Amino acid sequence: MWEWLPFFLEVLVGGLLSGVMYSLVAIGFVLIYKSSGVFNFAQGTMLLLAALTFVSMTERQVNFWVAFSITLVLMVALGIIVERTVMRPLANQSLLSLFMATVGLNYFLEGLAQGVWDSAVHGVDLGISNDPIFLIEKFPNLGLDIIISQFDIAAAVIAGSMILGLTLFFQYTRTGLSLRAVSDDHMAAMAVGIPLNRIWAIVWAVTGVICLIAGLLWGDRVSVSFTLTAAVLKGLPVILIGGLTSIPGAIVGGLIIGASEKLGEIYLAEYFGGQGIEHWWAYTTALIFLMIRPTGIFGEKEIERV
Amino acid sequence: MSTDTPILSIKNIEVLYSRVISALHGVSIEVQKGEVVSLLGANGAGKTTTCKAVSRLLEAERGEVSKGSIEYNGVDIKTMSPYDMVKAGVVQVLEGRHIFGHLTVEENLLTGSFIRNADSASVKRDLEYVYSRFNRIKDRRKNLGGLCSGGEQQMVAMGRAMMAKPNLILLDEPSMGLAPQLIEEIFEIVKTLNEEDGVSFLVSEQNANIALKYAKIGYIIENGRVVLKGSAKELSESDSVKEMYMGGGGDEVSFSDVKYYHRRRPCMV
Amino acid sequence: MNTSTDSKKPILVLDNINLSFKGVKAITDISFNVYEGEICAVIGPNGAGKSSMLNVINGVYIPQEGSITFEGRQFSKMKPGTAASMGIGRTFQNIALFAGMSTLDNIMTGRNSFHKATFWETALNMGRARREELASREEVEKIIEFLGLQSIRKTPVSSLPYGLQKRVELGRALAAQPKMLLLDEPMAGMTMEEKLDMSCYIQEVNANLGTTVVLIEHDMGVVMDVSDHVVVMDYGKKIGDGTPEEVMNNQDVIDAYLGVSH
Amino acid sequence: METFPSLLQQHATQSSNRTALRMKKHGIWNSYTWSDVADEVQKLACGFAATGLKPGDKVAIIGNNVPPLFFSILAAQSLGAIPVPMHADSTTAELKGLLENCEARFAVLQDQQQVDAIYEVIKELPMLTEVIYFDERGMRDYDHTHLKSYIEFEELGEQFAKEHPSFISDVSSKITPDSEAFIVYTAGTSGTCRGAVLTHSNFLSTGQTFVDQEGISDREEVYSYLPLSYASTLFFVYALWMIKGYTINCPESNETILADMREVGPTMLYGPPHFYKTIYSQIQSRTENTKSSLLRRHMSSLMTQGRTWLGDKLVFSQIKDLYGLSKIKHAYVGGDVLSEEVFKFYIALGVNLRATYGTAESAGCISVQDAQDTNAEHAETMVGAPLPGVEVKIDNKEICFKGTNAFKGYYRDEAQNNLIVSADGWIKTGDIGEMVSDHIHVLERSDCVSKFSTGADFMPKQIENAFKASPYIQDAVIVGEQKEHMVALIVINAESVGAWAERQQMQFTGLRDLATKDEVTALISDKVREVNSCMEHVGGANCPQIKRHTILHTELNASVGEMTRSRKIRRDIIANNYKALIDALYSGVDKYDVTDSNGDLVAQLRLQTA
Amino acid sequence: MYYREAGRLVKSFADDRRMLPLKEDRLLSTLFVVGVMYILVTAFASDYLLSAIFIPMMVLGVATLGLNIATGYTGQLSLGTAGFMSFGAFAAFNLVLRVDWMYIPLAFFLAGVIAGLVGIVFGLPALRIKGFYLIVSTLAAQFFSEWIFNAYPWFLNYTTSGVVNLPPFHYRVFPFQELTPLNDAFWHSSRGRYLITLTITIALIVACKNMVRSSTGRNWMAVRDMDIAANVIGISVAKTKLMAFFVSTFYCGVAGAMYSYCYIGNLDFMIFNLRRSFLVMFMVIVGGLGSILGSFLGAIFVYGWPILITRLGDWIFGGGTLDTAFVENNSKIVVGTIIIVLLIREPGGFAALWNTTKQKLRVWPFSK
Repeated sequence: MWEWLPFFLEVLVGGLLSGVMYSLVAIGFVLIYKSSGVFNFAQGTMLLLAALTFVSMTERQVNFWVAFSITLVLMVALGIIVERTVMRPLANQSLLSLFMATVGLNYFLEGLAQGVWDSAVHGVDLGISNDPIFLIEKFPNLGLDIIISQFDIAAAVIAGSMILGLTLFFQYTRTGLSLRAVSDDHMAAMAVGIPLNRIWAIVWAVTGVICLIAGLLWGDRVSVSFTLTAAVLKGLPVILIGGLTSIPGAIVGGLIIGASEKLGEIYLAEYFGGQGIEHWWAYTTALIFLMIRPTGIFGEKEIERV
Repeated sequence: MSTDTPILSIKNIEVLYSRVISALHGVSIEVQKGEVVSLLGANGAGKTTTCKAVSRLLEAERGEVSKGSIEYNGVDIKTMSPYDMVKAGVVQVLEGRHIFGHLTVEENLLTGSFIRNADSASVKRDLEYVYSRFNRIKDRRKNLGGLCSGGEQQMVAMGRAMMAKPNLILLDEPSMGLAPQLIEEIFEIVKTLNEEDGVSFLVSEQNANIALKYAKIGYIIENGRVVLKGSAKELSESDSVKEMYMGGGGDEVSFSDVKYYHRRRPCMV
Repeated sequence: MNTSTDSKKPILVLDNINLSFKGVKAITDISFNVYEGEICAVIGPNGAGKSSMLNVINGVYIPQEGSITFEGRQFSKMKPGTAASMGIGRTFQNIALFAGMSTLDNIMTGRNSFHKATFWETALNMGRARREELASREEVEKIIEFLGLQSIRKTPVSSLPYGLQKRVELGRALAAQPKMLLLDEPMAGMTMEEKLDMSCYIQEVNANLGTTVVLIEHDMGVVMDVSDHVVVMDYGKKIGDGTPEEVMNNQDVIDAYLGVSH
Repeated sequence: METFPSLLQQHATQSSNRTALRMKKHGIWNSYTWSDVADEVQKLACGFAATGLKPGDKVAIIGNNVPPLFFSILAAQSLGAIPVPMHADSTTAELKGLLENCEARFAVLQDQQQVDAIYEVIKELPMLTEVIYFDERGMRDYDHTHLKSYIEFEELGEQFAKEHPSFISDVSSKITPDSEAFIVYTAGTSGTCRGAVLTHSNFLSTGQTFVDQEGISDREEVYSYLPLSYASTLFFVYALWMIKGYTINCPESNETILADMREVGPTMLYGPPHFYKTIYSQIQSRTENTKSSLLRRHMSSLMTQGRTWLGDKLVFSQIKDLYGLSKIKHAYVGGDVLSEEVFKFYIALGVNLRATYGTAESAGCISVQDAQDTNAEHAETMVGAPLPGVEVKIDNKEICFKGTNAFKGYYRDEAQNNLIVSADGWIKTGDIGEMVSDHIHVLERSDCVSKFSTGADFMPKQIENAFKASPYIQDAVIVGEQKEHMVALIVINAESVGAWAERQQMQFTGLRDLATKDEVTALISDKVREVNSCMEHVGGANCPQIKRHTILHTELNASVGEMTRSRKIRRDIIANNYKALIDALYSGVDKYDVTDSNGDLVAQLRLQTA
Repeated sequence: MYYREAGRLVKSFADDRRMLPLKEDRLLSTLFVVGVMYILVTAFASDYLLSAIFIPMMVLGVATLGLNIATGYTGQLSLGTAGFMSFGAFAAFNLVLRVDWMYIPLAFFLAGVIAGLVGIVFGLPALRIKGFYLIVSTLAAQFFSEWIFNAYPWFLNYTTSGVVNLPPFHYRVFPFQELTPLNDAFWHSSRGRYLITLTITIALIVACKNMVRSSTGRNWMAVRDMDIAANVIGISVAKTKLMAFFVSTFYCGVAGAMYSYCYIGNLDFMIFNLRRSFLVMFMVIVGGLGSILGSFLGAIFVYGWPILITRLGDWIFGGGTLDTAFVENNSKIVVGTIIIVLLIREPGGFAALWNTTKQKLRVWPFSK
């Protein structure tokens, strides 16, 4: 009677692992939202831009690490430029305006990325083997006959260590405390001399780095093309489930969406006309979660003072 | 730098928000070193805007000083950022305290010391010093700031400002919403900080009674313009100030027998 | 405790209200009555739970324990909509006007409950929708005249000075023709002249329309002069209840709130 | 010959559906047709009759310019009673004096303010039996033994009308043109107020000649915000209204006077100099603050080159529209002299502005400028030929008149009557003037012509007007009586000088601070020198000069009597209030300390030598 | 310069609440609508102008107005506009296909109602979820629509290609059409479709204007500006939000129906994708949140810019020089930049620029 279990677990683990990738995208969102209240819709395009830049160099036989470093520098620069030219002039505007600015930024970057590079499909090879691992061979005593993608594990490890590093950085350093102060109350942070712009620039630059890594991982997995911007659409339900301001939320949200998406696709799709439910399934899952907790699992319920 | 240079000199500034809305037009204020100066006026008169013009927090609210100048220790602060101002020793304690609700009291205080890049030993010394000045918050050092009472929050906010070792504190509406006896306590601390640590204060207040009791010089601001300036004694004895701002304490004003036509001003044309 | 108001009929009875946020107590065991037609002042330091009290009365916050009886109907959970429809009007400490609208529209919004026309009637500007609009406008104009807002009728409220915004907010609350008005610091941060105006309006509404008024105020001068009944709160607890004179002489109140003789 | 009640009946029957009166209330313009007016008046008159008002009784009418006041006046007149209009802002003492003097039996009040003013003294006024108020706000706690609301009163009237349906028309028909129509108290630049008794025909026959001469039609839209307590307002707003049956428009509130005028777009306007100066100053300061060189160029060439076709289309007609002046056919200024610069500005702008001349004793109007006068030198003081039916002569420099507008005499003041009315009926106006080819040229009010100790005359008002043309100067007071030379007390206009100071990047706190600033002192000294050189230019090198001057730290105060309610200065009271300062000016010191009642320093004025 | 307002007495509340209070504005709009849009354009515009410029601009303007009702007036962010449009388009198609007596305007109206009902369903979460969290719901609507019309071929009448070419109108446009001299061919022509679009658009603008100047609109704006205060003064926030969602999606639905019937002439669920949702949102931002005029200005600009670039390119460099990719990237960069610049400089969008200009004209020559 347990014969469905191994397959279920295989799907679940696969889902969880790809969920880590969603988390990675989501963390960029959370960082920026937490520190400046900006719901950064341009995240997906930044990811595409990073991947495209990197690929365009490696395709021209530039050494992997050189290309990586140059892209890294460019993404940090982009983050700082965006902070300077878009976010700073818009400081203290309504959240809706800030969001719309990032939508505009998204459109701008899209045009730029495709104008500078091209809109063809590129491949990325990070050199990570994509061979499956048969769990039963490695850990026979677990007794689970499950196939897991090696790439997924590697990606999850990279993503996981990024997340861990970031969490530690923001929890235990002076910059981290400053960031938490900024996200608590901008005005007060400025009043005690925390250089807001520097903090924001750091956040945007870090986001740029996250975008690069996520872009490469996603690029290796699904190839680098315009569709990569859809990553942002995967990240959205993740952070909304997790709560816009919570890094742990982004991780948990990613896992939930990753798992439920895979499970839904395998087990439920046939009841819904067959295929393609993954497009809206993540959102429906998120919706169900939000109906229960309107500000996400880890999001703060604001006591509205009147 | 001669000793006569005022620590703060605001010269006829005009402030615009979003380039169009004029919030201040013609405000001039001087604070001498070691003085407590109070800035009196109703809500919306421009007190907060004046403080923010000095601390440079205006720009974060789309405001700008469009005319006039502000000098701190004789140096024009036009090009300085809020960070530079704190670094130079001017800290604003915001109206409504604005402490970091999700940080503990101690973390709140720590953020104030970042500006100095001090080593941990001296930060620790400063913390102890702040706790000695603000006894009430010592026991609550591990509490989240958001859970402190209004008076405690005000003390945290002032303590946080003290951590930056300022020369001038811009204290915006410290009495707001506090019980009368707590207000006294806060102002007593202001007095101590002023007398023993030599910190100058620009205190913006609605409560003229208390502000003039502790300040040396007072300015009255109405509709974005300084309309009266004088020593605290002069002001607290001035009829117009009594009438406009201190009536609550006086006996002449009665709220129960108010006339409609009080507000009717003489015909303009 | 309070002999002078015993004979009056309570319009609002608060019974053992307890309210906490995330386990932190905001209001502890508060009970008091508000009598019909009186002006009741609630005083106490910030954070004493005064605003929360008002929020409980009109259903913005839901207390964990206790009940609210308004005009004989008992509620353990009041909802803002119910409160409004039963005739409880409200102004806020930090002005809660609709920033994108004019003075006129803000006050018109207060008459929402008198508008029965559905959205498609308004879309077609049909008979009833049109009639209601014009009728409301007439009522609102009376309020505008009463509060002396004629010259700023069409000005966006966001560009008004603070004192006027407070007045518009009072106008919006009055537009609903409330039986009871909850005013959260209606005179905070005003010049003496504005305070006088505001207390004039409040007393006029109270006397002419018989509206019961519950107000939070810090200015003891105002409290002593205008109110019939004072409730003192501190740290979420009631520490005094009675006529202004009784309260001013209550030792607990002096110790906790007033400090040395004021 | 008509009376006010008969004219009302005429309009009510002949043009019953035409709009008689409009007032902005609740944001829209509410209209009363002539039949509405007649109905209201009927009800109110019946109310008066029911409460015992008899012909010949006096009814004090105290309030601003609102329709119920017009109705009350008409109602009183319909009964043959005499309305006595008084100023809405009068103090208790003022009102008590006037009410006692005129022996008012009824008082019609606008709101709580007037009720409060007379409530304190109502016991001391045994004659006063009924007090009626319109505005219910704030009236809840008053002892209503003497008070009735307008509505109560109208109900009484309706009741009465049922019982005595033809009572009012019977009484009205007995009123003759020579019956008393008003008692108007003189504005009193010269001290005590005196009640001039005026008849129906004083207003109506003079008014008829005025409308014939000026071509006023029955379609005029008239904007009226002035208190009805002045004879000139009664003439220009009330009497002409009753004669022609045009439409009067009243503003919503004091704060909206200018905005509401734009909405009205009046065709006819009457106002005091202060009103025109306010609009002028606003236009000037908006011009100065603009960045548009187009506007500035046109405005600066307006006075020298007049309006070009293009300038008119682009700038001037638009400015007129913004201030509601674009439809004006007749604009009148009266009560005092408008300074030349302002007067010329309106003429250049294309507003048909005419100066009028009149006193309370002459029912508000003796003469009006014609087109020829507006082009003359001193146009602002050339006030035209006497109206038909009015004769004017100059007697020992003083303007005297007689004719249809000549009043019956002061109420209960025989002594003063004998003083100013000669045996053959000439009435002294108290104003100094000359006749320039049959046109009156008003030079100065007689009691204000001053003499130096040398015996030479000088006319302070002309000099003051020269100062007032400056946008920076609100008021000026010239002193020199029995001295060798003149000194000047100057009140600066806080708003325009403040704006000027801001442009100069000056620091200042308020009027008191501005008044003692070096820069402001220099600004005003320049103006003094300019006026001095102007006087020298006109009067020769020996002409007396303003030797010393100072800027006052406050505005002149109407409530202590330094100005009349219509903002004319009362020189004697000012001379008394500022005696020490004036002495200091003559003594030659250069600082003067103003102290308050406690002896604390308020301001240190700077006394300048020109 | 243009406005002359002295002597305009407002004599009743009805006068004061007119749709266009100023006489000059009434004159100008009447002239524009009747003189230009109905007479001049109908008489002289080429087929290309009508069907590739005017019709789509109006249709997109209506969709923008729809989104503006939800986002600009009620403050509910929606990213599902194209999805809601597709519900309208499919509803109209199936109504015309399956109901014999269906007239086109009625079909459009019912399509709007059906889309509106869908809008209510996806608006339901708004009762609990606020702010950015709500975009989950509207995005779900978007993806759900893309999926459902693909997954269930019934909606496309089992067409295998996934695209139905619509003969413009299967049935009569309105009752008693045979009594008019205008035959079916006329209504199928670009001119006829233009007139239908124009008339519906104007009706929808008037209806929207009526709503926003009455209690309906005030409730929307109250909920947008401060929902707690709205609740406390007795506005049912839930009802107001759902109503706004209904009206918003009604407009989008009608726009969708007009898009397929009057503009492209076929029914294709691929058109109503997320990118189109965003395009509509750009129109709202560029035009101005909470402005009817702005909705159309935004639509004209965002839709018109690529066309303008192409045309300019053709004119300067000769026909067909600019490839579509260049034009697309260019307009992305331009529109993106414009959005950011507008948000920084003039958050009210083109509508605010227009209003400032108008205000300057009203106080001319004293405008600074």
